[in-house]
Amino acid sequence: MVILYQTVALFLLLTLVAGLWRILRGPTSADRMLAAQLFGTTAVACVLLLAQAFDCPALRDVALIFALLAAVTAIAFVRRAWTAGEQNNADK
Amino acid sequence: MAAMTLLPLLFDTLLGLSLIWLAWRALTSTDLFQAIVLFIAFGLLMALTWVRLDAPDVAMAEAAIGAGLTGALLLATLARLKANNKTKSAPEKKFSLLLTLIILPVVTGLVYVVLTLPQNTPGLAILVAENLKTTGVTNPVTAVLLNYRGYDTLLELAVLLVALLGVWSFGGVPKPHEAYSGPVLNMLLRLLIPLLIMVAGYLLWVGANAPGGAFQAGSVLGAAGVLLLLAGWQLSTRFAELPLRIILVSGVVMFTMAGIVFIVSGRQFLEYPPSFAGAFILLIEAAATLSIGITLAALFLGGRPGLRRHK
Amino acid sequence: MNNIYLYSIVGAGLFTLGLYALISYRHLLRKILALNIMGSGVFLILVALASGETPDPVPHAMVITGIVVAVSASALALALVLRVQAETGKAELPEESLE
Amino acid sequence: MLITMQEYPWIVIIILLPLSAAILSFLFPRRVKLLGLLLALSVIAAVAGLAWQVIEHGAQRYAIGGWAAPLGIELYADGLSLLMLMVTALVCLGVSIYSTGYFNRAYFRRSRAIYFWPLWMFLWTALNALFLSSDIFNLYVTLELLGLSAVALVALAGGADALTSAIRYLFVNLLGSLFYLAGVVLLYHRFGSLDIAILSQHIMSQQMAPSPAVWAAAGLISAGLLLKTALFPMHFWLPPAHASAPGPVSALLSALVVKASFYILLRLWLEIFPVESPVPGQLLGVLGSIAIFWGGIQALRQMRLKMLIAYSTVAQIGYLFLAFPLASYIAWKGMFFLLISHALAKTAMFMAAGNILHFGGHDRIKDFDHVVQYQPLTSAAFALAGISIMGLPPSGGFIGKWLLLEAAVNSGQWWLVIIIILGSLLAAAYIFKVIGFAFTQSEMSHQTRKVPVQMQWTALALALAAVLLGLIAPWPLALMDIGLPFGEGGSG
Amino acid sequence: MLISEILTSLLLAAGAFFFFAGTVGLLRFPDVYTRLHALTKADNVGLGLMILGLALQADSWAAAGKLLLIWLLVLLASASVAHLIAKAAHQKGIEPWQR
Repeated sequence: MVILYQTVALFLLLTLVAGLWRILRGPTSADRMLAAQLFGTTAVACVLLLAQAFDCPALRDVALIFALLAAVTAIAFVRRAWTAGEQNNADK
Repeated sequence: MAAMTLLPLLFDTLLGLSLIWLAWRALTSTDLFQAIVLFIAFGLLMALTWVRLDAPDVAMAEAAIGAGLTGALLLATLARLKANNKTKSAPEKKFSLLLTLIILPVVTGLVYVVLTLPQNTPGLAILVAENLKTTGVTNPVTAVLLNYRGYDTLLELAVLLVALLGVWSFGGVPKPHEAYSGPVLNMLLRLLIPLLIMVAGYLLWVGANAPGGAFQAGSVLGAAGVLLLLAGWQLSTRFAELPLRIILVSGVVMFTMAGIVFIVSGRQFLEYPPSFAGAFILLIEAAATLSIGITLAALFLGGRPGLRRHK
Repeated sequence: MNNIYLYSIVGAGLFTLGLYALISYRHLLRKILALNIMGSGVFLILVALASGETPDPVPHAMVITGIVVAVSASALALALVLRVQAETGKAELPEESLE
Repeated sequence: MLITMQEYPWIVIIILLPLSAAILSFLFPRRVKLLGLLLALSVIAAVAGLAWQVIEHGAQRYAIGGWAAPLGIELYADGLSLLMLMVTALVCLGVSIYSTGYFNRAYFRRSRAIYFWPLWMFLWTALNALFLSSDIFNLYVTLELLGLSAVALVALAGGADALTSAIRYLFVNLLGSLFYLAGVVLLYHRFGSLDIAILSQHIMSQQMAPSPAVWAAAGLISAGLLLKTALFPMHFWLPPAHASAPGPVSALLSALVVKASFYILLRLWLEIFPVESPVPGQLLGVLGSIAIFWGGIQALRQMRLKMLIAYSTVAQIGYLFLAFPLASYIAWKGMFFLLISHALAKTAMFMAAGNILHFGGHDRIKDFDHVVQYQPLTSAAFALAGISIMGLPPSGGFIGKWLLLEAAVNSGQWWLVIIIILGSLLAAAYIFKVIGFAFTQSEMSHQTRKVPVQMQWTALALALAAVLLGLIAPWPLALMDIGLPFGEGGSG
Repeated sequence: MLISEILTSLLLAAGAFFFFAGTVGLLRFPDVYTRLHALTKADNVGLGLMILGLALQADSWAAAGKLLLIWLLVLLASASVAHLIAKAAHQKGIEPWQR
């Protein structure tokens, strides 16, 4: 079982690294941010697998923090980075 | 059983190479926004690395601060920088070759030295474990942070405060706030913020016995504050003065007071009476969590609340 | 499996990369990124060498302290960058860079 | 149970007093000036208490939290730390009085001035904690506290110059700290301890040559601290930062903050890195010599008084490194004496410059207009401080340089003798340049402002202290022997 | 092998497949709106399956509950973030891709 967990974790890390390409490529800022968002979800899965593989339940709390804070940077992006300088035309 | 050793090695190698590569691209990419997103990804992978290195406490702090708050801070600053200035700075590089020649020996020397160091040395682990019973907590990292080396932590809380004082001395909040946040964001925040506060409390509580503690809890609390600020929430001026300042210093004050109380009762500074050590640590940590969280949120705000910056 | 030396070497690499970028780039935001990455490199060496059969909690505590110091310094630096840009119109250091 | 005066933990109180005051002044900004004065006086009392303990019972150790060294953090006070604490207290007393005038709401924007007090008190906390710490990681935390508060204080001046130099200063500080921390990491993993005394024992007990890790740690730590100490050629950040800061801050930075990183370097050099080979010491000596000339010549070329004084600091830091190639008992003592007297003299000088700047609204040396006539106390302060910087008898600077000369002659390193003498001539040149213009009348007349009395008297008092230090020289020189930081005297 | 272990293996494999699909979508889809779909749908299903698989192996109900909570959180966050990014992109005037 441990081998399975590790294999899946490794596989997830691989997909994560592949996703890096999108950060580099863009083309819009939203694409880059999205890719970072993907990182968050994948990292949660990765940490949970490692928690199981090494039998370390405390790592689930790490995953919990990941899940909670995944939104913070994305919201900072939407609310600050991507609207600055531009007029918010008809937000409502 | 080759797979048992090979798989982690592959995982670590891939993670290590990605770290180096991300750092390299974050530092050299021409677009600053891209650099920051890469840096956020770097923080995430750092947190994974801490997980791999059996350091869940550090992983939590990194996940909350390195990947979360620092990223938000950088994005907000970049936005303000761009709003003030449209000109894109040219990628500048001077004397690359010379610099490389200086840097190469540094890296080879450092790698060589690191390889000469003994590994698997227990360091202070044994001493920490032997004395753990009298510290009042069972999580060794919390014991180091709050008891054995609590003095470091006290000074570090002062560092946070100094950074905030510096930021406040630059004046008020840079820009009045943006438009209505929208129903989706509001709904998200209504769910997320109570959860963040609950999780902060949970981390504070489990910190005594399991990974977690004041710093992790404080950073999660800080994240809640940052989200509120991002939604356009503003501190009422009634609380922006003395009440806010009291909360900001509460960590340092509680720590110092406890230390002084121990001195007066004939012990050393910060020497907890063993039977009450756990209670004192929890008390100090609670105050520290509150002040770390609010300080981090205030740092994100980037100026003194209740004061507009005049151009 | 020997991830200890692997991660220490990665740490040394990050430290050097950060140093290189800190010296050769002029934009202040980039310098802040560089300092943060240098710091991560040092922390990585610190924790990597302490892991193993019985992880040593003292380096873990030191790194947590370090992370909080780093975020405070970064926040102060970012606020200062904004002020510098407001006063000089640029977010770069004039003439002689860090050398 | 009650504890007697003698058992009071003065060593902790010295750190806690400025920390508590910093918090109070942050909470209640209205009473800061009174608080500052009270703080200065109470710290002086606490330092006196510690001095009594140290003189009576020898060097003091204090285990914080009751955890002895490898596990916990220990504070350590010997003659060196005591002297640094005393000088800091004296300079800070001066600063607290001076600042009541300088940060008056009539002259300095109040929204920024209120931040001076807590930041300054945090800076003082960091200094006291640094001089007393015996733990290399704790020293890192104090360095960061010191660095961040110093940067924030520089930025208080506002304006493009101050802000640009503040951020450069911040980067230098952070970079220096990271190099230092990297060295700490190597030492910790090599020896499993962070305490200076324990590390020293470990390294001494290694019969063979020290391992590469120790060498690399020594290199990284020295590089980081030299950058913070602004030894040539890493001095580039110092003149703009020290010159553009508010008056009392410039004094604090030049007198104390650069000395703090130097102090750590000295401690570690003496206790952890007992260098067998003479090469590193010689190298530091050469860099110090270049700094003396470079700083002196640049000072001579400056048009603005505060820049001139800042470059003079670069030169004076050079002197401190002349002791490293000599590495003898007398050389260390002379160097340390020079350090103390420079701290007092530089404080007085920057305060005098602050007065002149305040008086005429500028510090362009050529445009000084009858400064001597209108500002007699300030001019006297500058001249007296100048005597100590030049090293004329009976000032503290004279004693320090004399001891250094003696050590150089004893060891037959004549090149150092020449450098010390030439450096003093350069110092004389730039100081007389200022004094010369102070007497003359400027072509244009300026709007002048009244300088608060306490600013003038404080500058004069500190300058007098720097000169009188030479008369009481035997006393601080004897203090330095407590705990034998420089080894056994007698023979050298 | 226990039945639960076989089930876990299957769920993990299926989860991994969805993650893979999400990444392929992120890399291959033509514009930001379509990529949003790839990420928020595929990845969240992938995570859900994995969490289900891991929950089967959890020691206690509390642990399984925590896993479930994590999944719900990720669902909530990524759904809202996807909406916000899409809205921002739309306001910015990025045209959806058309064949």
